[in-house]
Amino acid sequence: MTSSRKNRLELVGVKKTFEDTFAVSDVSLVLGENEFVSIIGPSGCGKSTLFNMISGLILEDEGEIRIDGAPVKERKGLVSYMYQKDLLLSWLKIIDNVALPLRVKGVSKKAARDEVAGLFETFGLEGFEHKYPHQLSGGMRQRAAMMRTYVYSKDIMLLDEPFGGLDALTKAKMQDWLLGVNSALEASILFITHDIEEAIYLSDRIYLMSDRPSTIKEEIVVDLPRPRNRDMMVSETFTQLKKKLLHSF
Amino acid sequence: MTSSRKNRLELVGVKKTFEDTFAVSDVSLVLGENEFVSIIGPSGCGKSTLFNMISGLILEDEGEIRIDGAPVKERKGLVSYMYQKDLLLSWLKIIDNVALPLRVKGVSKKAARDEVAGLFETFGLEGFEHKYPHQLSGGMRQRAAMMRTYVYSKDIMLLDEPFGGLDALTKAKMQDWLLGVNSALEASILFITHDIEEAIYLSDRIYLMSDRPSTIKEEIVVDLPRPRNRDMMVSETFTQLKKKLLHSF
Amino acid sequence: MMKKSANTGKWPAAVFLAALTALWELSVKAGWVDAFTLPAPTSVLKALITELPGLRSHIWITLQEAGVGFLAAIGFSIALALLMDFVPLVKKGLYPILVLSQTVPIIVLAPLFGMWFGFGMTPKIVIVMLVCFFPIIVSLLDGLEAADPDELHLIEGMGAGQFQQFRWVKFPGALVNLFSGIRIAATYSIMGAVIGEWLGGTGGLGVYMLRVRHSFALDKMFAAILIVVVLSIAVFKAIDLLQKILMPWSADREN
Amino acid sequence: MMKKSANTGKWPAAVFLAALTALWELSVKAGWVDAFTLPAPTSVLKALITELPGLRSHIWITLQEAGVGFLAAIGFSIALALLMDFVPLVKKGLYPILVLSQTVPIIVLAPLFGMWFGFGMTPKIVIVMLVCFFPIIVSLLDGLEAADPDELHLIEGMGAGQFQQFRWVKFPGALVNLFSGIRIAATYSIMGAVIGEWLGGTGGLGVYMLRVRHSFALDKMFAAILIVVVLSIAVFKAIDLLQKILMPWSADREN
Amino acid sequence: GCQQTAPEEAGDGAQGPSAEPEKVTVVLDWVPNTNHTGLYVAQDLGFYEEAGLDVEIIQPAEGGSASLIAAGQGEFGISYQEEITYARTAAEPLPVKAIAAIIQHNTSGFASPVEKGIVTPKDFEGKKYGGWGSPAEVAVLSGLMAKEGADFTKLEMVDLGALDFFAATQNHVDFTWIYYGWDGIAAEVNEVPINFILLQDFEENLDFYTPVIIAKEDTLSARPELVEKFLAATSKGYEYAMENPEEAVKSLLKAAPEVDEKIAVASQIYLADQYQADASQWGIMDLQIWSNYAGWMFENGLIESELDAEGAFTNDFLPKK
Ligand SMILES: Nc1ncnc2c1ncn2[C@@H]1O[C@H](COP(=O)(O)OP(=O)(O)OP(=O)(O)O)[C@@H](O)[C@H]1O
Ligand SMILES: Nc1ncnc2c1ncn2[C@@H]1O[C@H](COP(=O)(O)OP(=O)(O)OP(=O)(O)O)[C@@H](O)[C@H]1O
Ligand SMILES: O=C([O-])O
Ligand SMILES: [Mg+2]
Ligand SMILES: [Mg+2]
Repeated sequence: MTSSRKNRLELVGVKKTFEDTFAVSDVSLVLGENEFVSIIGPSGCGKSTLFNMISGLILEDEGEIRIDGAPVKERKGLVSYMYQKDLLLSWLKIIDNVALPLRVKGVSKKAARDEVAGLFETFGLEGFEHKYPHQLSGGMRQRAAMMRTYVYSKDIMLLDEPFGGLDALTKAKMQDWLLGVNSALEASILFITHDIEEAIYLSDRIYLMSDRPSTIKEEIVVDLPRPRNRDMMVSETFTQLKKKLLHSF
Repeated sequence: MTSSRKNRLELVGVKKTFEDTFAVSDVSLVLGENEFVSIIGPSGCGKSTLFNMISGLILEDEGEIRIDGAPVKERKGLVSYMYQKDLLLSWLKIIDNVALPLRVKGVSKKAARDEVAGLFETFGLEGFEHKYPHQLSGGMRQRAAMMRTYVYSKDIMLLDEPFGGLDALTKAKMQDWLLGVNSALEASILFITHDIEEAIYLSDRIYLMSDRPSTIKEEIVVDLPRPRNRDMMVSETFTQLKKKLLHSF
Repeated sequence: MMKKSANTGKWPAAVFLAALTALWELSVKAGWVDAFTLPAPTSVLKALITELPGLRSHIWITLQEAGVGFLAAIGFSIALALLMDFVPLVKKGLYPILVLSQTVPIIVLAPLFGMWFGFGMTPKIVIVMLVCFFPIIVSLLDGLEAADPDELHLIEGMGAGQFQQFRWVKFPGALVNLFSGIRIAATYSIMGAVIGEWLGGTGGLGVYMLRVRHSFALDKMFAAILIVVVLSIAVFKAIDLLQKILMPWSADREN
Repeated sequence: MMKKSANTGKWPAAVFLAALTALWELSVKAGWVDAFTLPAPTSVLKALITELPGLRSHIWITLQEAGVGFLAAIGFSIALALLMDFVPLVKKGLYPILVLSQTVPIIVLAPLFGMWFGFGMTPKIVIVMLVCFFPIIVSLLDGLEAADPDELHLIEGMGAGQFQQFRWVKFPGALVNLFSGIRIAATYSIMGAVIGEWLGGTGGLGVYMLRVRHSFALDKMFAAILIVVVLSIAVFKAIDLLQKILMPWSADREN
Repeated sequence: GCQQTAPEEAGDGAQGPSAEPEKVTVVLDWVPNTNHTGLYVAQDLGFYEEAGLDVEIIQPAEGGSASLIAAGQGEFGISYQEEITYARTAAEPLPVKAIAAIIQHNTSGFASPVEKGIVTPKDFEGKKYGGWGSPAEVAVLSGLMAKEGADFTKLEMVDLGALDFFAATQNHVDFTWIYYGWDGIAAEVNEVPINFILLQDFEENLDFYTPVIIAKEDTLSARPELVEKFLAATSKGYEYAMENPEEAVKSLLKAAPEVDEKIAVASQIYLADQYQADASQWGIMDLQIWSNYAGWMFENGLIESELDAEGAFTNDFLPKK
């Protein structure tokens, strides 16, 4: 743990088994206030499972999950969570999918639509507000899901491979947008990705997970100053970190 | 076009509009015999739409799609196609999902299972043969879909972001497996990816698509010898190509 | 997509029906069947035309009973499904009773209905409801249960309570099933009213049928059946239309 | 997941039913309703016990009719749905006729059925089929139509013909709907046989009910209703079990 | 005229056991009851078998057997005069005829619990009648009341559907139309005192035959021996029932054990005197009764054409006495 940040989220010795699949074996990690932390690990090691447990969708078998220092049993709705699948509801237009968190809060259809309409340009989805999900490309759906997560943003955010289906340019745009959001909202973000450069560019720290049954294999602190910019990606520190991560894998 | 390969697949002036979305405007491309060609382009530009037209699921508005030199109207079943979505059938176990192309051909359940069982190790899915799709992680589902596509391999293959959800190590393994398959099967492969390094490492040529309404903006020939190996990724040619591609984007 | 070949309009049904009707007419006219066991379509049509003025009031009564009962059944089913979905205990307690309510032949209950609800429109409406609500609620509950757990988690994660989950995920996802149920029920609605009238009443198509049957006027009886059929099919078609309007995303899907 | 709270077993239904029955007994015993309009549960039970030996042969007849008719309806519906799904022309031609067949009240047709089919088992089986096949085929067709176009494309791309598409994608995807329909039909099966027996015959629960009603033996009549209810619920339960066995992936989903 | 001689001797074994018994289906008018006892006696005591007949008795849907018999679903049916009148005057007339009257006089009428004080049609004024909503009921009630100088408009009529007399008069109505031979007897057995108004006591045209045995015209012309054999054996059955009501009812209860024994026995004793009553022979019918009732129906607009009363029934197949 760097510095003297307050811990927003803590996992202590968390374990999870599905029937005969021993998925997560003893994971402990922390996410500090206004911190950006990435998780990297092999496919199927249990990253999404960790998120499901943090958000309260499934119960840990053992261990403890603490929010703001205290173990919270009923965690649903305390964090905002962007799933690995886009999970857009097929019966709602994109704009209504994005506005859904507001509608759930009780905002009227019109007000909710008005509130989210401005986001579509930022996400490169202008003109697709009134399409249904099946009329969008994979990457567009992913961005729509990201928008929806942002609309529901709590100050702890869990993002599961949010930019996995995007091209380099769109991805870069989204990353920079996210960095801006992070400092503006003062959110604490836990981020799953398979893209090592992305992890370094965005994070304060990176957890490296082992294969199933998974543990935290290594914790890497990213010593790049904030605010970040793309020029840092050719800096010595960046290249070193990248090598280290590739090696540790 | 390099060399004197025969053209397996040709697109000439293909166009496609969905209602008010002008998706593909005039795309022409070729895929030669036993060639590996990648398509790179911004999210939502129409890459998957191209694949849907080639495989005959949707009809082009204008232009022509030729297989082995002749325009073919009824193209269903002529190519093997791995969709961007994994599309595993929720009512079949993973092994039966993978064996599905054999079952459709009329192979018995037992024989089909026997035939595909050996693949599970290669794809890192051993032990998950008898799970249902919802019990797998995102990356595992993607690999299962890849297996299924391989089981149905025709000599023209369309792969839509097959390794998008995989970590660096697994992805590398899958890429090398695919290179091996390609030379063994003498297949012609059209490959969509957002990963520039992946495109260079695997391809003979790369098409760069523009944003919607999309055209082919550039065609890049990859002058790396075959068989490929990972050391080539630090070669001068590779780095140059990568720069060029990042720049053209 | 591309599958527009099926779009051949309504003529196959029409042709098939016309052929059937012609065969029927022929059989009666040729004397293969006796006119007192099956009247010829032309006699039925003639009876329909001469009787229609007198039938108007009967039709109106039946339509009212069927309409009120059917709408009540839809409302009741949705409300009950909501309740059953919210409170699993209610579902467990009530589901067997619902099934039970359908296994008792209505005609057996007829005398009891008379005792409980009197002899006006009420018992007929109750019978229509009883016949109609069951397919609706069974289909709807099955649809609600088939909701995607991931989608439910998603919205739960947004702090949605039970009602919000129902409103945004379960109910829209179960609309296909709901409409299956409603379509089945629609078909039964007019018939339910007729059965109700059959069991005692002063007007309506059921009463009319009983009377003409009593005097062996099979042609008039079939004319009344024809009206029941036409009315029922009209309701059925209205449901189809409603589904297209209420489920734009799936209509859209066809493109 | 986590939602095990609903798993409270069968007691809510039992408790609810017991409460209802107790109230009923009380109302009769306290004289709020007359015993000849509604017999007390205890009298019904007594009647059931004394009548059961004599009822055996009636039950057996009814069960045979209902069983044969119900199974025939399932087979017929699946075969017809397959045909209608394959040949859109058949669907267009036949669907309206199926709807039509349901809108005609069976009781109205009763005398005609007697005239056409006589008094053997055949007309009863025909009636059970007629009552049962409709919910099954409507639900099944709706389910088949709701198939995911992407999944259909996938398997078409593997060279699957119409039958293979049906076998691997449409039918498994429509199983929830099929079971909704079968569950509704199961509920109607015994009742259908009873109604059929009313139309004329020499045995079966329907014949029995009419006879005891004529003798003002309401307790025996209710005993017979009780048997109908129990039989129907048994069929209903069997369907539930079958669904669990045939759809392991969705049972699994609950974990 | 009926001069066939051969069938006359057929009864006593002339046919021999070698001949296959002839299959005969009898369709009742409703559930088995004491009106049908003669049939069950003939079946149970072997009268039919002796006549070379294998008889099956069918319980049909409510509403009679005329159309079933016309359609050939059975050789003989139980019906009633009103139904045959309607059937033969329909636009597509049904080819059925009455061949025997089971009960000589109409035993139906209006019943009410004694405390309602309804003893003549005059008392119907201001009361509530529960029926099934047929035009015939209106005609009968208005006719009877008119004769007694009562105001028909002061009678309220409601439709009871399937509600029985006891349930109906308990809460809903003041009087209903019943068959004395069953519902009336049931009231006696249950010790519910009632007032009963016999129709023909106030309007002689309403003394009609109910129930009657019917057959299709084809059967009568093509298989007269069968009809005679059947009626001969059936007569024997009813004659036995007249003499030994308490024995006869056992045959009914054996075939239909669901029937209430107490009511059945009492009803049987009552009917023993009613089957033949004042007639010369069981089953015989009088043209006067057929034409009276049909005339009354026509006058009241219940049938659209006049009935040829002579064609509606025949006594020709009854055993010669
Ligand atoms: N509902 C479930 N039932 C059974 N097993 C499950 C379930 N969910 C996850 N698993 C198993 O748990 C393990 C971890 O899955 P998880 O989805 O957390 O992986 P992941 O790290 O997110 O992988 P990926 O990078 O591919 O998304 C896998 O082996 C998976 O099969
Ligand atoms: N069925 C459809 N109906 C309407 N519009 C569609 C449909 N399919 C695709 N589109 C539109 O066509 C365009 C191209 O979509 P496509 O899926 O081909 O993009 P893509 O290049 O594969 O993007 P990605 O990299 O995000 O997967 C998008 O704007 C999309 O909205
Ligand atoms: O009562 C019937 O549903 O047929
Ligand atoms: Mg994951
Ligand atoms: Mg795509």
